[in-house]
Amino acid sequence: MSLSASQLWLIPALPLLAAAIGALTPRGGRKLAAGAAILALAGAFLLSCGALVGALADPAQHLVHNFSWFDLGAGTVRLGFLLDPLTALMCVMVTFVGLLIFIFSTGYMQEDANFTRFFCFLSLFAAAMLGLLVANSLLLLFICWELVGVASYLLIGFWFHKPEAAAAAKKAFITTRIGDLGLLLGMLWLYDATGSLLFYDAGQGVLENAALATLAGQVTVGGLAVSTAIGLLIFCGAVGKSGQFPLHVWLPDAMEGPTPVSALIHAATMVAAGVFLIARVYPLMAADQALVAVPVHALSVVAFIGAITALLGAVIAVAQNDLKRILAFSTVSQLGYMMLALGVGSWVAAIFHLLTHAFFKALLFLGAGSVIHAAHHEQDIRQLGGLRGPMKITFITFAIGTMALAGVPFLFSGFWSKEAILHAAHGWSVSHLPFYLALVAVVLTAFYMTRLVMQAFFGRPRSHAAEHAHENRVAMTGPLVLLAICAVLLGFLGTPYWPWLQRTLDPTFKAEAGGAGLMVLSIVLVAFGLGIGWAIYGRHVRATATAPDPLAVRAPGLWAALGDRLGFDAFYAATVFKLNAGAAAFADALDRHVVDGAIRLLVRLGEFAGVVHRETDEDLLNGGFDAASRGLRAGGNSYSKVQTGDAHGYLRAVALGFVALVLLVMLGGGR
Amino acid sequence: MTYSPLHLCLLFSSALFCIGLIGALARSNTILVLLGVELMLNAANLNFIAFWRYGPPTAPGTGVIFVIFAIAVAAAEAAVGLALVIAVYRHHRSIRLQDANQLKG
Amino acid sequence: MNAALLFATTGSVLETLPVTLRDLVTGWLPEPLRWLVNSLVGVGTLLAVIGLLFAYLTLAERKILGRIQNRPGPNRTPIPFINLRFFGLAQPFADGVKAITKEDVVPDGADKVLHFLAPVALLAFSIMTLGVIPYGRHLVLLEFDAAVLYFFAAGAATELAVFMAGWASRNKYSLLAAMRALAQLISYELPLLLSVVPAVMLAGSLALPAIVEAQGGWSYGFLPQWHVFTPWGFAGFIIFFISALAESNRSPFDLPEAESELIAGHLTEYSGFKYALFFMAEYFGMCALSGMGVTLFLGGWQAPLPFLEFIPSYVWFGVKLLSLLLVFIWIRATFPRLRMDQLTRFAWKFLVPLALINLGTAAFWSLTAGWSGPLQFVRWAVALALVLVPFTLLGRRLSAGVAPRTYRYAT
Amino acid sequence: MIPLLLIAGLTLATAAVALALRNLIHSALLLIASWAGIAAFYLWAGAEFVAFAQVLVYVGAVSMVVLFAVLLTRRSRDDISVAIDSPARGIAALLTGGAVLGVLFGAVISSPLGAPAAGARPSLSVKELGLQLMGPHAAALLIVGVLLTVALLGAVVIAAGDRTDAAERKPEGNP
Repeated sequence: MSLSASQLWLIPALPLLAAAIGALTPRGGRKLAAGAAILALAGAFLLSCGALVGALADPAQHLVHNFSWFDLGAGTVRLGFLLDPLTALMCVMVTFVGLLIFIFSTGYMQEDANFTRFFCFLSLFAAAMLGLLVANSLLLLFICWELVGVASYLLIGFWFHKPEAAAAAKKAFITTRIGDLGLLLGMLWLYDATGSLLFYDAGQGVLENAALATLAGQVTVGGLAVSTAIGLLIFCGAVGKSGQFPLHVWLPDAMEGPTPVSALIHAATMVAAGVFLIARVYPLMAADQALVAVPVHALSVVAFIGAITALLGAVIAVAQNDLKRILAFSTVSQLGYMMLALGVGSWVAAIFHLLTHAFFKALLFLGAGSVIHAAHHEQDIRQLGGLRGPMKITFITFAIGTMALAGVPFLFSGFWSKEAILHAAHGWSVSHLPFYLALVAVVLTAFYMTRLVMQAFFGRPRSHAAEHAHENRVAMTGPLVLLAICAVLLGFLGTPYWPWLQRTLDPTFKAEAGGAGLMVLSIVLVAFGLGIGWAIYGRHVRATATAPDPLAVRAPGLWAALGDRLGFDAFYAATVFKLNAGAAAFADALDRHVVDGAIRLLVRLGEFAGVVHRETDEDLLNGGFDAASRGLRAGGNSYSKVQTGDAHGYLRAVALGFVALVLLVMLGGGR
Repeated sequence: MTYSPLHLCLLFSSALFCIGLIGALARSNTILVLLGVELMLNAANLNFIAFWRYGPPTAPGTGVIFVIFAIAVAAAEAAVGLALVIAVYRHHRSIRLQDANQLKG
Repeated sequence: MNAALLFATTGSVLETLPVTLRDLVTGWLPEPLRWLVNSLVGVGTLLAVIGLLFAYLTLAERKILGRIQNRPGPNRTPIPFINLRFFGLAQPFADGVKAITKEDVVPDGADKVLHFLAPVALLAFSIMTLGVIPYGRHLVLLEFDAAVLYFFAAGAATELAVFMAGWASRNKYSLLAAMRALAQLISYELPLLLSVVPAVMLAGSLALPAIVEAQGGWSYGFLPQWHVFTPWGFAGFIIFFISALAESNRSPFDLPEAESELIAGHLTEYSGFKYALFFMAEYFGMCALSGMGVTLFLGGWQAPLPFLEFIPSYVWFGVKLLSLLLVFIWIRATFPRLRMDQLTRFAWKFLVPLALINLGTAAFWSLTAGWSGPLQFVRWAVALALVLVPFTLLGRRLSAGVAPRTYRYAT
Repeated sequence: MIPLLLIAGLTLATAAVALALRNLIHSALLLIASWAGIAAFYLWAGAEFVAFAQVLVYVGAVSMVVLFAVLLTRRSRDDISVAIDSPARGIAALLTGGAVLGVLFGAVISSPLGAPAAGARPSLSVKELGLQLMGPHAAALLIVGVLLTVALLGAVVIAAGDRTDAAERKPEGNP
């Protein structure tokens, strides 16, 4: 059974339906809400498999189904669905991982009073993400993109009674919104420049040669090609959504949501959206590659941002103590890898890593969720410890995930995908700096993951909660096992010796030999990272929860800086937030007291001056200033009348405005 | 220049509209303001019928159907509007429009 | 002129007699004028007939009530000049003379203009409703495409008159009664309208002559195809009739003028001729609603049996109208008055749902018009069930806890 | 043409007087007359169904709601007599309305609206109208039905208020 492009809408429609059901289900209908969500996603998974079959029939083809949405003046706004291997693979991944997370959630959220609401939001999230994947129009993609944002806001703030969760939700929403502004601008510019927002449209789409040639051929401010400028604006959206430097700050805070949400956001859906977006518009990003005279290529920016993010995330992750926060920073780092791969021109490697990462990161988060659930919501690794015994399945699967993330050679999927990225970065002609940054990140990744596992699972329990931890129900361990199997097996789809995935995604892909030296280097680095980790944290597992970290003893200043996440949040709080708050306050003031405030100020000044003068020259000036004050006050009051909630005034204004408009049209020769 | 019936109909509706407008503007009683607005709406309906009757030929009954829907919506509007007036009255003990000038209650 | 021509059905002399007479009078007039005079003649005749009907209806009501209550009723007014007290047949005229000569009292501080306008408006609207009813095959004063709508539009306006009367009297009881009357009228307008819709639906027209035509013909050669002889039509007729009782403020729904509670409701401050106008309007309204009921459900001017068709249509209409009016009077003598809450509950919880269900029944009926043979029994069974089951269930719910009543101090 | 002028004159006069009166009840009743005049216009224009619908809805229903609202929002018997407000507001209203009137009249008079084609009186029987409503406009009809239901419920909910509110209010005494 294969699915054609015109039936693609079914994939997001199913979870959307489940969301509607969940929204209409009363609180007691837990089974209905969860069942609908899981069934819908399972259905979507089957449909996605069908889509994959359909896409693999001719991988080089972009199957589209376009239709017009509404007429806008002379033009028609058209939307569409796109079926190609990228879409299909992503759909399969999202639905599969999502399905496991949904199942896991039934166990994790068992005690929550708002169980049905949770599944409603989860389904909405999945629907939005799937809609984003199947879109053949930047506009449709943007709509779903924003829906993803909304759903993530709802989910991160799911426990909105916790102030941190509410703040984190707001932070995630607003931070990504900054990037989305860029995306919106890029989208508008693109529409202005090409008159279309469809990706593929029988030669008329924006990702097809005609449009790309036009875009790359024009030059705009600062010598940039238009395609570069648009690409960078679109990249802004990806930076926000995928938590890239400098907009990565929301991602670790998003851990305030329930853990399945973290898994969903950090593994399968939200953060993948940014990488997917860049991969989707890759032809546009790469349109300026052939130009020589331009000051900067869009992809170079992507590569550097990615490399910086990869290193930054890894560095900060080293000094975190919150279980989920470490994983969050590792996600930031891994997303940096993907961006790096995109930037250096190997978008297939990026998608490969995206897929493998989706599985092992989901595994890690769900493992973390399992630990947290078992340990009565204790997330601090200093408080944990010794969980290896009571939680065997969780420990084994978590260890598999760790090894996949760290890139332990040959058996684990992370190794192969990371290898592909390093290989591509090494081959980048522009600069080798990102490659070296990535290598450092490889070491650090192995190191902090070792630290995490050692502290959480080895040694003796360091708190009451950890002592009484026990293995969870099968609804929670089952998905872990499945994900662990995938985390191992998935890597074999894209080894250099059998690059099935690469060939499917990009039929022009050629496997390059001669990466053996590089592979050895990376194996050595991983081993080095693991070794240091073991040396510092494995040999002497911390004894008590309050004992200082070994690294903190050696380099307290650096440790504090890292623990503070290199001061990004404080920096933003001091600059961006202040600026924003200032601007908001300014707008508020402008809005509230356009003239009134100014005049009131004058009145105050007048009054003050009057007081001063009464002291010195009561008889002469007092009366004059009083009169002036009164006059000003009356002026202020009369101006404030403009906005008093007086419906008559508004109606009068409307009527007079109408008169003015008609006069303008009639006298202005409108006829 | 001679005026067709359509002109007269339109002048009629314009005058009615303006009477409604003046009423809504001049009176402070919320019910009367609402009634003025209702008159303005009726004036618009008059136009639909006038154009249906004298205007260029369109799909049969477009104007009539429009007016039917407009009347239905106006009925809904009147019901909700007057319910609001009663609610406001209960709150402020007044139905002067000027007294209901803040959202805060 | 032979008998065959005289009695042949549709185009017979008797059938067209009123029209022929009118044309004899106005035939010589020029065209635009003739139309005007024709209309005036029609209106005049209608008012005369209905006016006379009103006069004797009041008498009939008093006499029948009297008989039912075991007393003679008015029987002492002599016919002028011959001095015969012929069953009191002159009573209505005596009443009229009395009403005209009585003092017209307007309360101090009443809203004088409205006080005067209320009875006038009420009467005017009542008369307007009379205009569209087809009194005979050729006797329709106003032919509208949307006659049913016209009827109810004009009927709705009577509410205004009631309000005006209650308000203008500057009397607490009057206003209270007016508000009660409004609540009642609005409540019962809904089932009234809803019960009419099936008839409109089956005829596919809002024009009353078309609705009457739709009820022509006989099934099995003798059973007239009036709507009242179908399950939905019977239910609709009952609902219509009850609502009509309420709409015309007749007992047992005569709460607005309940003497024991509200003196005489919105009529308290009216006397003399204005009171007579109110009285007249009430009877006109009753006639109009009865006429509507006859038209919609009782086959209008159609004869009940094929061989009776030689009798002119307007006679049949008159007979049916009179019988309905007599039922009005009969009910007044029989049922006790409802309480306000019972009244509204009865409308909203019983009549409206039943009328809505009846709509569905009628739809079923019209959709299954093609069923024949044994399927016809199925059709009847289903339709009857659709009518009876909700009636039983709703009736039980409505009377739950109310009946049967026991009185502590009785026996 | 003469019926049109009569209808227009009557409608406008009643509307104008209604909105100028002090007595709310009189205002409402005169406005109802005005609405009836509009219905008469519809009848004159041949839109029979709309005319009766106008009467049924406005004269039969909206007027009742208005009158109830008037009676429910007065504190004493004589409270329905509302003073004409400040002359300034009245003058401003007249000026604004006059300006709108002038603009509208100017626009209408200067528009070259052609004379209607002879005998092209559009006719629309109730049956055709019903078919139109049930056919091409069925969706709109359904939506209007839902809208009316929701408006009805909303009006009830808004106007009903809650008892606790009243209970809380009592001890404070009326402002």
